[in-house]
Amino acid sequence: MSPLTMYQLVALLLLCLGLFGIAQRRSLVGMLISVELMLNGAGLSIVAASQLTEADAVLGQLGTLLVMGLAAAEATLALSIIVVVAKRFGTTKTREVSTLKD
Amino acid sequence: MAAPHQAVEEVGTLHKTAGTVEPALVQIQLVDKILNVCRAMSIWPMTFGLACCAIEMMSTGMARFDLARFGAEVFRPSPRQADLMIVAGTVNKKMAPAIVRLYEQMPAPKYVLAMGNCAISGGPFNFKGDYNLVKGIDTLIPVDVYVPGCPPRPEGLLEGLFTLQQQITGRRWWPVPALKEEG
Amino acid sequence: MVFSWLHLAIVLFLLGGLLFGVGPLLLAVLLGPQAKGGDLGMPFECGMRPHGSSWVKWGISYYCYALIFLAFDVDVLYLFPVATAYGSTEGWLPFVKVFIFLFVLGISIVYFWAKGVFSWPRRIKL
Amino acid sequence: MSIHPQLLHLIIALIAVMAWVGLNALVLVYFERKGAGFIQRRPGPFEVGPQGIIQPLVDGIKLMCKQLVMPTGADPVLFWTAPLLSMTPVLLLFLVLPYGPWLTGMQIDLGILLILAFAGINVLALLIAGWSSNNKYGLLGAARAVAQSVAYEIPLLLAVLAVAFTTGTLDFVKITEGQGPWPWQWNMVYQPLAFIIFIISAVGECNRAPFDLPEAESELTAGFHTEFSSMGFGLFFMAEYSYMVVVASVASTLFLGGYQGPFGSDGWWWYLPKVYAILMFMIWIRWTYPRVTFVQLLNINWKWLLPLGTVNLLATAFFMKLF
Amino acid sequence: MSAVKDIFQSVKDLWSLFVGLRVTGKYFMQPTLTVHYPRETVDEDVEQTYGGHVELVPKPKNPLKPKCIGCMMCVTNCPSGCLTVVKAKAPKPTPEEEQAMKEAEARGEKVKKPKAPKEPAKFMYDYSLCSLCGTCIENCPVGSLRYSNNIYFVGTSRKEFKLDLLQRLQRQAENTAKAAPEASEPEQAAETAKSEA
Amino acid sequence: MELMAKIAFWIYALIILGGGIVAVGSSSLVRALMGLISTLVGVAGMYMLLGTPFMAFMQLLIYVGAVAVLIFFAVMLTDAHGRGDESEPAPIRQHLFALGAVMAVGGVLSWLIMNRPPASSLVPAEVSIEQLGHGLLESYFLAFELISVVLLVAMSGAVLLAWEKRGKK
Amino acid sequence: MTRYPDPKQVGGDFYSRNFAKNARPDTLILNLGPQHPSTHGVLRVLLELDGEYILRAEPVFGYLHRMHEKMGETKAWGQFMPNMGRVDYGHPLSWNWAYCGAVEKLAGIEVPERAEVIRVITHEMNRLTSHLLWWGAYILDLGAFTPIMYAFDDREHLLDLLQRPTASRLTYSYFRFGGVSKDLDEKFVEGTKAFIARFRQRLPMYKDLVTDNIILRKRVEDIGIIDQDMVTRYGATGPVARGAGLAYDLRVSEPFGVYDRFDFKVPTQTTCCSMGRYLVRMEEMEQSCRIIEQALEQLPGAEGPHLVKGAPKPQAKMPAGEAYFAVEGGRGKVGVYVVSDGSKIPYRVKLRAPGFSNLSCFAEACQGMLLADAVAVLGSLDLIIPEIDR
Ligand code: SF4
Ligand code: SF4
Ligand code: SF4
Repeated sequence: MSPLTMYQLVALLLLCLGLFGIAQRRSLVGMLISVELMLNGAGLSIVAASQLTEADAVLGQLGTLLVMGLAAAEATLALSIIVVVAKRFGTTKTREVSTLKD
Repeated sequence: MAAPHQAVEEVGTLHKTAGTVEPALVQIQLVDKILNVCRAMSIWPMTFGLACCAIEMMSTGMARFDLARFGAEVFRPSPRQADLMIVAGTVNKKMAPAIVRLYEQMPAPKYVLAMGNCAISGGPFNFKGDYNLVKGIDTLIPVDVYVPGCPPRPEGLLEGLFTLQQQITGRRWWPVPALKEEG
Repeated sequence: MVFSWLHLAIVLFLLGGLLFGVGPLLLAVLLGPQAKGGDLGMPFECGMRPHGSSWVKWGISYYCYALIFLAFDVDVLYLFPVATAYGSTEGWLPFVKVFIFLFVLGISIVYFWAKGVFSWPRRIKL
Repeated sequence: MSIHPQLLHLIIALIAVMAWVGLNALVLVYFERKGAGFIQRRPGPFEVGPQGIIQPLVDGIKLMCKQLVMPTGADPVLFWTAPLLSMTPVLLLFLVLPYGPWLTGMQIDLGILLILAFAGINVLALLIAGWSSNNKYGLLGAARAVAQSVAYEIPLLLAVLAVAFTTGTLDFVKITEGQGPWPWQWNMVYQPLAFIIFIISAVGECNRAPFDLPEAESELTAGFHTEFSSMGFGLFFMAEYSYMVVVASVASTLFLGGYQGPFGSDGWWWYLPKVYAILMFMIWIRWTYPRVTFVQLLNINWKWLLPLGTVNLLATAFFMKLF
Repeated sequence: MSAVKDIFQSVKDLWSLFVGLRVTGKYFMQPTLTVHYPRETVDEDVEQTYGGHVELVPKPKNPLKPKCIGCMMCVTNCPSGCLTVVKAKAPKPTPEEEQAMKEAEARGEKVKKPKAPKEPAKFMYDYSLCSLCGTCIENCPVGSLRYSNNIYFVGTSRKEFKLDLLQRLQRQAENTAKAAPEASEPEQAAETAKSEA
Repeated sequence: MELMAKIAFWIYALIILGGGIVAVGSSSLVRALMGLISTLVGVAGMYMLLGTPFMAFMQLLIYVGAVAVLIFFAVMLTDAHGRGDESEPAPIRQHLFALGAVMAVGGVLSWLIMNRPPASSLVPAEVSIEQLGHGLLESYFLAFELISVVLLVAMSGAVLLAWEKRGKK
Repeated sequence: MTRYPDPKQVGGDFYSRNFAKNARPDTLILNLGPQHPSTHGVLRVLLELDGEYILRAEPVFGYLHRMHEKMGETKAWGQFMPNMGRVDYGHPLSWNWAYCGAVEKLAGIEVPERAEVIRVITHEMNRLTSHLLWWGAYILDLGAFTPIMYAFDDREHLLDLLQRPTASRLTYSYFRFGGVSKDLDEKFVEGTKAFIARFRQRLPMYKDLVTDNIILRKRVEDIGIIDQDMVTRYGATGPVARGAGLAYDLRVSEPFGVYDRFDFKVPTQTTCCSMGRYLVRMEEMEQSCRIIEQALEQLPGAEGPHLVKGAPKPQAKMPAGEAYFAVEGGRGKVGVYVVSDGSKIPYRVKLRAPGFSNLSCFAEACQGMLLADAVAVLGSLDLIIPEIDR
């Protein structure tokens, strides 16, 4: 196995864990954590690809950097949504939230 | 009504402390001696004043008497970081459980200094017909040193500290002032 | 795969730091006498028995506003690579780009300020 | 088997840093207590050792032989992780600080980022400490600590960026060398505003008075470390003092010309006085001012430091192009 | 206008911070105020005016005996009941004396029973109850009580604070005698005791 | 050094795996967060191995220093005891379903990765931070500006959402 | 692994459970005290917190109840005197005076001229110590450690002086029915004069270091509003009332002793906030200095007795009847009401403590406030707990 493959496999692992988490978690925060896992996988995969192939390394790194920024933005928004939801419904269980109407 | 699982703290009943101190896992005599000196030289009291005597305790920490000279100025508000509990003032039955609890919450090694006549025996409030007084804090928690007075002079508290150091290490570290010897 | 000296240094120093922390903790376990019994384990709350666990849901949202500005923080981080390159650029164009970036930042400050997000109330009405 | 010279260098650096961190905590505690004493017109530690010089050491040993207590109901794993997490990155921060022309653990071109990245972990440590101890005061203290660190990080970054813009590098050694030995060649002269912002936010980041809200005694008893006894508390304490040294060192590197001395007399003998001058200043203000409230703290940050920092950075970029 | 005012105010406010630093900086330079207690003590003046626990005043002629006449005024007036005085009993007559007394009685003469001496047999004092109010001192008709200078008193057990003042007086007298062996005259000894106390 | 890199890789991979499992599996949300953090640190280590210390530091700065803290607050705000709403066990069916789906996706993708290895070099490219800066200022400056705008928008959205609440109180 | 704490340990106690009955579900019930650095002794305040904001506060006291009034009914008239020095250890002489005044009124005892002036001097000096203690402790609450050291430096000078006649440093039992227990000596007079001169020079330093400090001003201004309405509703007195613009000072409005002879101002502030109370106290210290200076000048020659002839013995009987006497203490109106049935033991002694009324304002004043500000408000009320608990 070439190093690149190994990195890609790790990235895939992260992706799968994230996916599994999203499917299985039942609270918004838990889902947020899973999403972060997946984003990390994506970042790792991009950087590995750009570093270890002929692709533009600068582009790869910057792309991942932007992904990180987006993750931060997403986390910020998600946090406030979670807060609002929690205040409103008193729970962050997704199932309950989806059935509860204010 | 409190739910059955909630232990109600009964007001007015006094409990002796259930806390005990067990020796350390590793004990080496020489090391212990050194550690004891360190403990004695760095006694951090808990910020804990009860009544008038607490003001004199504050005075002791101030520029004129400066408890800091002996490394004891680090008044810690949390019992977890304190070595010495200075019971400075009157203890009544409502306060006693809190004092016992605070004592128990202190990690070992821990020492207690009863400052003022109130803490020693109830002092001026020990009269016929009192209904709310703990007659001496040593009925509840083990006391190492007593400093009598109402309130004691700051020097008295310093002497109390020296005596405590003497108890921990087995010797007095500082000179004895003339008036003290006269006793 | 490379294992740079920097990497090695970081790992080494982190391990050193860990040792630096673990050592005294272990010593404390070994050398400290053990107080037992009574309310030793009760969380400290000024000598009183705490009412309820501290892990109840409570309005910590006050701090949330400060935290939201993490995004701000992240934003500023992007300027670090720019900072190293800025000096070696030619012409005014880079300045304009940095200016736009900071301008957006500035706008958000102004916006939030105007919105009153920065004025924390001294007391709330009940 | 011979040891690679670079590895040897690293190991020596590690040992030196360990010694320095340990020694420094002692020295700084001593200075702090003595300084506080003299400001308050009393001698401070005096009897333990000549002039009380071994008082901090004695305190340290005492902390080390005190019982470790964990409240029942606390999260045991997190409770013990927290102090370790606070202490672990500390040594690393000293890796890149240039204490002298050859007294640098390692010269890397990302020095500033390294310090920022690993210093940020402390925030997490405080948060975990406060949360895991199942203590309301601890929780409040942790929340305060984090909100405060986050808020003050932004102006701090802006101030650092202003210097990074002018010097065009994130390497401490290069930044040092970009300045001259004489005070008028220091960055402080070119970036006075950034310097002031940096110092203020550094005090805030270190949770030092007057910004010591997370451990405000008169409000939160002991804040996030309320439940930590013995060395658990000791580690936080040591970490706090080490972070103080780190920010003071960074400040003197970025703004005060680092180790440079006139007539080629570069070396730590120029560096340490600068670091300690900043530290003494921090001690001085601690024992002078009352504590701010949380509201004031944030107001200072958002309404003063942040806009000023942004404007300063813009102006820096502008003037760089102008000249 | 108000903006200018605001700025002016802000500058003034910031200036106050420097003023504060100047104050503490100035005091940093000044010498310390501390009395290094075990090595030196506060002014004699201060030390002597402070009232330590209560003690007995010796008779000017005989430093071993207190002035006390056992009138119990102090005991009844003490608010905390920390004084216990036992009056001296009349000395038990020796068998011969008793014999003589009996004979005298038999003779119908007026018996001269030995009178109880006006002095305390026991003078106990529980310092740990005392509030140092001075009531006993003021109400003693012969001025036999005073505040001691034993102001640095500590103990490791509660019992240490139950003082036997008579014993203490004797100890003091002995100490004084030891301190001034040449002063064999009782008056002189008493005087030195007084001045030292 | 090559060997060290290998060892390091596997250690980091293990950290990532372990952390990830805790992150998705732990019933305590705070524990899950700790898992996430160790994963993040592991990924940072991987970045180091890829010769991009800059990315590693950014990873720590942004994820550990910012995002993780945010999530911690979210946990504290919603489920302060950290047990989340995961306390009651999920129905087995859901577990299996999720597992199956993930296995399918993972299987396909890993087959792809294993069998279609792109041409890769052994030595990662060397990029200095200055190059990145130039990249941000020149070729990709739009992204640079955009991220600023995005973050601003996210932040104002967040503040607006939460702000109403405080106003109401 | 149990991560839910043992309910036995976190069940709170009687007070907190009662308090929590009206709490919102998402709030935190926090005990501030009894062992807390900023409650000055053993006050316990139950707080309902929403984040850092206080929704409700309820002081719980009794942790230092020392049965003073009960004791008054078991001890002879004179024997109760020492306890007056312990009700309020900040300003014990005001309680000394109030009790003596009440008994003197009851028994119709005349106080000699010299004793009256001595009372004023020592009373005012004691007020200075009280205010200095408050000042230092208050600034300590606000997080500055140094000012209390400076304040205690001055305070030690005062204590050294006061110790000369009273033989005590804190819990004075100095006044007697019909005078004072010991005369002032020359050294005391000289020392006091020197002290006043010194203190006048120190006051500007206090102002520079603390009063003018922007951080402090921003912290205490506009918080803890206690206005005239509240003052009258709760019966607050002393600096709390004067800080609300109410120029109510017993030394002027119902002069006791010989206070009517002296020329001094009653400082008031109209801001009603903590800063107002702070400034009132700072100003009061200056006024106290003025009073002491005047009194020292008027001090009748040493020939005058300091205790009236035939002053009652501690065990003396008092005529049946009742009397009330109030003086202006450091914290406000200190009143003692005594009832006698003609025996040597009082029938009833009732103490009116100013701190109690002042503290009552706290719960209302701190609603919706930050925790840190609540500490600042609590400090600005200048509470001495034994006086409240009695
Ligand atoms: S011993 Fe005296 S001074 Fe101390 S608390 Fe008791 S009454 Fe007050
Ligand atoms: S000083 Fe007061 S309390 Fe002490 S023994 Fe004398 S009368 Fe009793
Ligand atoms: S000491 Fe004085 S009052 Fe007491 S019994 Fe003796 S003579 Fe009487």
